[in-house]
Amino acid sequence: MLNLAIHVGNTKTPEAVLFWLLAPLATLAALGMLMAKKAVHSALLLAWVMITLAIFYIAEDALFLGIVQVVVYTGAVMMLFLFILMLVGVDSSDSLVENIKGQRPAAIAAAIGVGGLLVSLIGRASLGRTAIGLVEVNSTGNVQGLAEQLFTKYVWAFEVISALLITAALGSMVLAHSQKIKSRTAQRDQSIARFRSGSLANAAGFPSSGVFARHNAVDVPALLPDGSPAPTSISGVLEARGDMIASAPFQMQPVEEEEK
Amino acid sequence: MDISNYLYLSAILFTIGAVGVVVRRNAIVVFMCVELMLNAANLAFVTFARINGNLDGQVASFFTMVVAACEVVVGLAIIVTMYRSRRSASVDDASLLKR
Amino acid sequence: MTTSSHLVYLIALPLFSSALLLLLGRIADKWGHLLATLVSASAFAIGVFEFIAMHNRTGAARAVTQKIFSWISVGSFQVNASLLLDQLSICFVLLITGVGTLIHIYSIAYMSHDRDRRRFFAYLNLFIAAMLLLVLGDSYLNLYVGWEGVGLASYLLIGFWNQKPAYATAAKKAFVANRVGDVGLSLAIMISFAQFGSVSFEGVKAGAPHASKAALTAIGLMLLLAAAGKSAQFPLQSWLGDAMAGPTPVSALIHAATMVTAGVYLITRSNFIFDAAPIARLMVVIVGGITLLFGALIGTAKDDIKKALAASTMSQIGYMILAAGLGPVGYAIAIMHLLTHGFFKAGMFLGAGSVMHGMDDEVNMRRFGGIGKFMPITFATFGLGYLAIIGVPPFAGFYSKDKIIEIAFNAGGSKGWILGIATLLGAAITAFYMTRLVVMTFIGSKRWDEKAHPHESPILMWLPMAILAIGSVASGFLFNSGNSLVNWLAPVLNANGVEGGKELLKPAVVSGLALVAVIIGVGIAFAKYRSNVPAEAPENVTVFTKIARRDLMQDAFNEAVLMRPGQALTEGLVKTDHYFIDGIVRLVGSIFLGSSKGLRRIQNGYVRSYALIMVIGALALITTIWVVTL
Amino acid sequence: MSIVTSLELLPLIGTVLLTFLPKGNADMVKKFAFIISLVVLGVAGVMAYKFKTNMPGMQFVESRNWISSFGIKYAVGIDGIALVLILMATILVPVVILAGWHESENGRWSPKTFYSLILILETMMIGVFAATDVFLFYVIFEAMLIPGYFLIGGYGRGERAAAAMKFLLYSLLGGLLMLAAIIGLYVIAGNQIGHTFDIGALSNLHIDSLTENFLFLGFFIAFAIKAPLWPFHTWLPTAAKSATPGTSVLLLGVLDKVGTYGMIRFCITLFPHASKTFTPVIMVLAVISVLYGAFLAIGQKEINGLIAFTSISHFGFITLGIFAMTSQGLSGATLYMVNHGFSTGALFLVAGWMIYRRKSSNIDDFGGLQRVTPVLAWSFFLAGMSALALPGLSSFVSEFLVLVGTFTRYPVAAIFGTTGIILAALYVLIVVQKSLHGPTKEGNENLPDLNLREKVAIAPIILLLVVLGFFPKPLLDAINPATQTVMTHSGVTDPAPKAGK
Repeated sequence: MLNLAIHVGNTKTPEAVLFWLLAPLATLAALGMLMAKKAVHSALLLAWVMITLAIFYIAEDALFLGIVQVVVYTGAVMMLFLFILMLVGVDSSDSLVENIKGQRPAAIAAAIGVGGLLVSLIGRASLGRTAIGLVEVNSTGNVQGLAEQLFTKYVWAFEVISALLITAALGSMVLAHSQKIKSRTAQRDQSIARFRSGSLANAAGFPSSGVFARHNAVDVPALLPDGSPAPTSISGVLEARGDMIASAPFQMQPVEEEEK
Repeated sequence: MDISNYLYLSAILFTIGAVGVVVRRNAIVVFMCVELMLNAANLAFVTFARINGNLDGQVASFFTMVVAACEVVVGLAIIVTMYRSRRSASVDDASLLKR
Repeated sequence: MTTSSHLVYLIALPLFSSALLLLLGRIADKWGHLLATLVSASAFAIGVFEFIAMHNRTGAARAVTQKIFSWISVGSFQVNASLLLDQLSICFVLLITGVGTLIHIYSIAYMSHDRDRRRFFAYLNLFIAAMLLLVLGDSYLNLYVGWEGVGLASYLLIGFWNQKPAYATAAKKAFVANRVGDVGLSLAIMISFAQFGSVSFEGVKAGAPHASKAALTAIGLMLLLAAAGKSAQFPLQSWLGDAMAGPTPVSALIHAATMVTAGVYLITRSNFIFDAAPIARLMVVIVGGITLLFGALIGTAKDDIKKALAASTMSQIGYMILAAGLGPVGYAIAIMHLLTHGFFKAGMFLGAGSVMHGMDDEVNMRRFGGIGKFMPITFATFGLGYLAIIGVPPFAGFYSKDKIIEIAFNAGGSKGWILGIATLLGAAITAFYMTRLVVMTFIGSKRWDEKAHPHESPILMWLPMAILAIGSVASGFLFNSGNSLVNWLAPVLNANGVEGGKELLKPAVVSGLALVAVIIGVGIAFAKYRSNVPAEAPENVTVFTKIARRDLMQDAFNEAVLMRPGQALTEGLVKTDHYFIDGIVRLVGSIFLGSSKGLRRIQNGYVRSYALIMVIGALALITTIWVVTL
Repeated sequence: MSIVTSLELLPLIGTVLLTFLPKGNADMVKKFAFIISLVVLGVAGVMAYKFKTNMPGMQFVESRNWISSFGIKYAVGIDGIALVLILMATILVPVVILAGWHESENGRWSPKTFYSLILILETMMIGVFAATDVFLFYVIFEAMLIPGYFLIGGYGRGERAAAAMKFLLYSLLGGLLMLAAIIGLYVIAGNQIGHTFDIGALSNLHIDSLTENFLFLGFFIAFAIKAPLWPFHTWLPTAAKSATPGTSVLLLGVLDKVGTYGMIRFCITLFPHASKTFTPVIMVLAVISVLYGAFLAIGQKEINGLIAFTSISHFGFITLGIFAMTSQGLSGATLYMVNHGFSTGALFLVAGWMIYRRKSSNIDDFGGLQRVTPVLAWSFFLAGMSALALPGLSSFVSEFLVLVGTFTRYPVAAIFGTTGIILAALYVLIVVQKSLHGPTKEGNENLPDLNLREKVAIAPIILLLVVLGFFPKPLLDAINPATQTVMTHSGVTDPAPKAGK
């Protein structure tokens, strides 16, 4: 028994390798998530962190949680995030310029304080303690052990949580639902709106990308009769993503110059 | 390897998450940071379970995941509604409280 | 003591009439003056009736009391609304109601063109009621009510034409000066109560022999302060000249015959205090002496006929106060002079009113001259009053004033000489300024505008003057014959068996000296003012004349020493209140406001800020744990 | 149910009924409120009639458990002091309603709210004087601030919100100190006789002198702010300048009396030793109040401010009388409270009419009103005369009793206080001269005189001023046994005359 404890308490070498390999990566990914300009990048980095954590769970004899982490978190929840990002628009990127005075330094200072103190506390609390390990508890299987706990000791909490889930599902449906109060704007309505707007410049409709140029890709803006590019001709999403290609190289050169 | 390394990692991730909540303005990213903090807590729970040699920590972690899922569902729905009404997902734009 | 049940009507009738006239308003305009006069006359009739009844009784039974109701009763402080009519008060009752009625009659004609005649008569009745209460009250507190009542009536009457700011100011000044005196009376009452446990005359009289000298002196001095305020004695005399702003009958009744002599009444009534407090008595004498010269000197420089008469009043009351201050020998003499003065001064004021009536309300004597021919009756009655006041035998003033000079000399030692000479000097100056007044007004060259048409006043006006003139002629003789007044008053004034003191000079010598002084005064005035009186007051006069014209600088003194510092104090306190006391309060408020303004910045509406504060809170919590678990 | 309770309930019932009246009909609301207040006055009259003046102690006593776990009771009962103050309050309310018929019309809320507040205030005014349970007293003491606050802040003029806030915060500060003292008292009572808030029981505690001093100060400062005594007075002029005349009358006439009433009922009764300890300080403060208030009244430019400062002067007199601890002083002070209510009430109401007509409260804007509006001028003059304590008017009796009572024990204080009567003459006569006398100033020519309603409103007050000046006996008969009880309890007797007979 004692031997077993000692055996488990000294972490096996493979686990140490795993940890020292993945933990810095997870930390870096988390930091990257913090600093990434685009939300999509943040989401992907978060997914990476979560997967890392799932691996750690498995390494820590929490097989069930590791699987759930991958399936529920990385799978479902992160998908939901990406889904919403698409809904909200990829172009809703964040400027990282701080506009609340003193917020960032204060935040960093506070965070360093919190982190430092937490680390210090953990260090103090776990000093000289050895882990008991889950070998004994998991002897009938991790999933079975968890299930026993959930349906006996924590059954009440489990039921309440289920109620919470249903409520949350209903709540999100209510929140996300929007009643249509007017009919969709059809082509006709848009046309009328264009004519009624102040200028008639766009009365004939916006130009589509690349039509008058030598290139017809969607990421190249159309050229107006005077030769200047028309940014309105390409999708706002492409513009926001920075995927717009300058149209100048595709501009037709004057004939005389070509002859020369 | 000392098992409390997991706890240190958990503390660091938690702190990074907290900074993100305070610093980032995109509501979705803020949410992700919250998720990061929850995950950091989960890691700590799982580690505690291992240290104490019982499954209570894992159960707590399980519940946290469920609650986090609920929270994400509702929170994202709120973000969508917010975005619908003001065409922005920045939390700074929702600052009507100061008036 | 006899009890009576109808003394109260003396006061109730005029009080009721006054209230009625004021409440009914314009409805009573037609008959208000008649009712008021009738009421005053009825009060006089009651007075006469009471006098005869009293005269028929003897000894202690002469005093009549009536308890009306219990007024204030708290612990040992028991004051009844009760009246006391004794030999002293009956003199005043007759004077007040008698002269009062005459002046009511006079006013019917004098005020006939005033739109507010009814209101005037209401005030007059109010005055009569208050003055009767003053002399009939059986305790100092009852007296106080009358005392303030006459002050109120005086205020209302001086300010009768209060649409003129100067008149309103004069009324206010009179009231405030009287209030200073009232402080004295209040304190005297308080000391009495603390000493004797009673504020009635009887109680104080019974307790006086057991009290300490210091207490009695304090009471005496406070009573003197009260008397000085009411009777326009130094240093509170400055209001009387300005009080001439009131209609002339008011000046005659209130500011010559009755109210201003209330101080003399107070001192003689409190004889049991003063008899036992020699220092207080000395102060009374000093105040009287100063005022009699003070008033006389002011009188020599005034061109306003009413103000000259007012100065004279001040001076004559100075005589009375001086006499009263001389103790048991003087009380009755003071009262005698008070009564004779009531006749001749009221008569002269009415005469002055008559002159003004005939001269379109002109009061400047330099614009008169030779009026005697046009207003023979006025001249005659005024002349009789004049002879009385300067003390020509056998007119009334002679008997009373001569007696005062006599007892002044008899005061003994250097005191006697100083007082005697002061009174003699006063008599000479009186003769001077009164002669000046009569000469400038009735004799000499005419200096009035062509527009003025001096004419004799109607009978309603000259009849009262004539009656008063009879009084000025005969009253002195009546009072003096067989010492009738002195004997009559003796039981009240505790003067039984008082020896006249050591005689410094023989009475005949004193009379002679007084006559010489009078003749000198008359002679100088006659020579100086018989002719060549400029119609405008000359400016190139000696500094003494200038000072005398300005009431011997009393107003200037009051202004510089009391008014200006008082105003500065008031302003300073207003500023202190605003900037310091309220400033502290506001400072406390602004501290809270300022700090909450600072704290409010935290609530900037940004969720992220709130989140940061949460993080900081967590930091604080963790720090605590960290420290605790160390 | 005791008649006191029914008296308290009546205005409340009136308020409830008031809410059922149609909202648009302001006239009906006013009439109804007026009738209710008259009914209350009638019941108060019945109570006064049934009151036995020769019986010491509380009458019409009623006691019910309220919060039994703390020993808090709904306990009421009145003695002579409470009786006269309740009578004054119930007389003033209908007068105020009638006099300020249009006061509610320019407010932030409806007239209905205004009259509800007035009636609620009346309930509390009765309750605060009748309470014999310290906690009940405290609750009403604080609750009274609420209608007061809304009446000033909702219906006043000028910077009404700021004035109301100052009034509320200042009073709350005092209330806080008093609450602390009450809790202290409760704890001490718990140690000695069991938990109770009954005044009678609390007044027999044995408290060590240091604690007693602190508890006394807690109560006294609260009352000194309420009364108000210098230097805690600055909220009063602000409030009086902003409040409507009717509110000012209730504020100065009744609410502030709770302060001086409390000094008798609580400070002296509960802490006789501490009262004696602090008497010299309080005497000085009172004398300063008398003179300071008078000087500031002279220096005021606004008619309301002037009246407010005269009241500070008068409150100085009342405090002087209370802490002189003589039967004259105490009875005089109590009588003064009543008389001051009527006298200041009359002044505020008449001044309010003047301001309403002239649309200005600046004294210099008035002039020559005697000619233009004789009845108004006379009313103002008489009210002013009662403010300067002219003999023959009611305030004289009380002022003189206070001074006499003070003099027998503290002659110096009395002498200083007496000089206040000169200043009183000045502050009244200056404003009388400026506003009533002199030539009619521009803007005053066409001011209307009092109408019938106003005459009816002011007449009873002036009548009372005169009648009580000559017949204060009924009131004094009611007051004397109560003040005797206070004195006996404190173990003091009147100083004997120095010169024995």
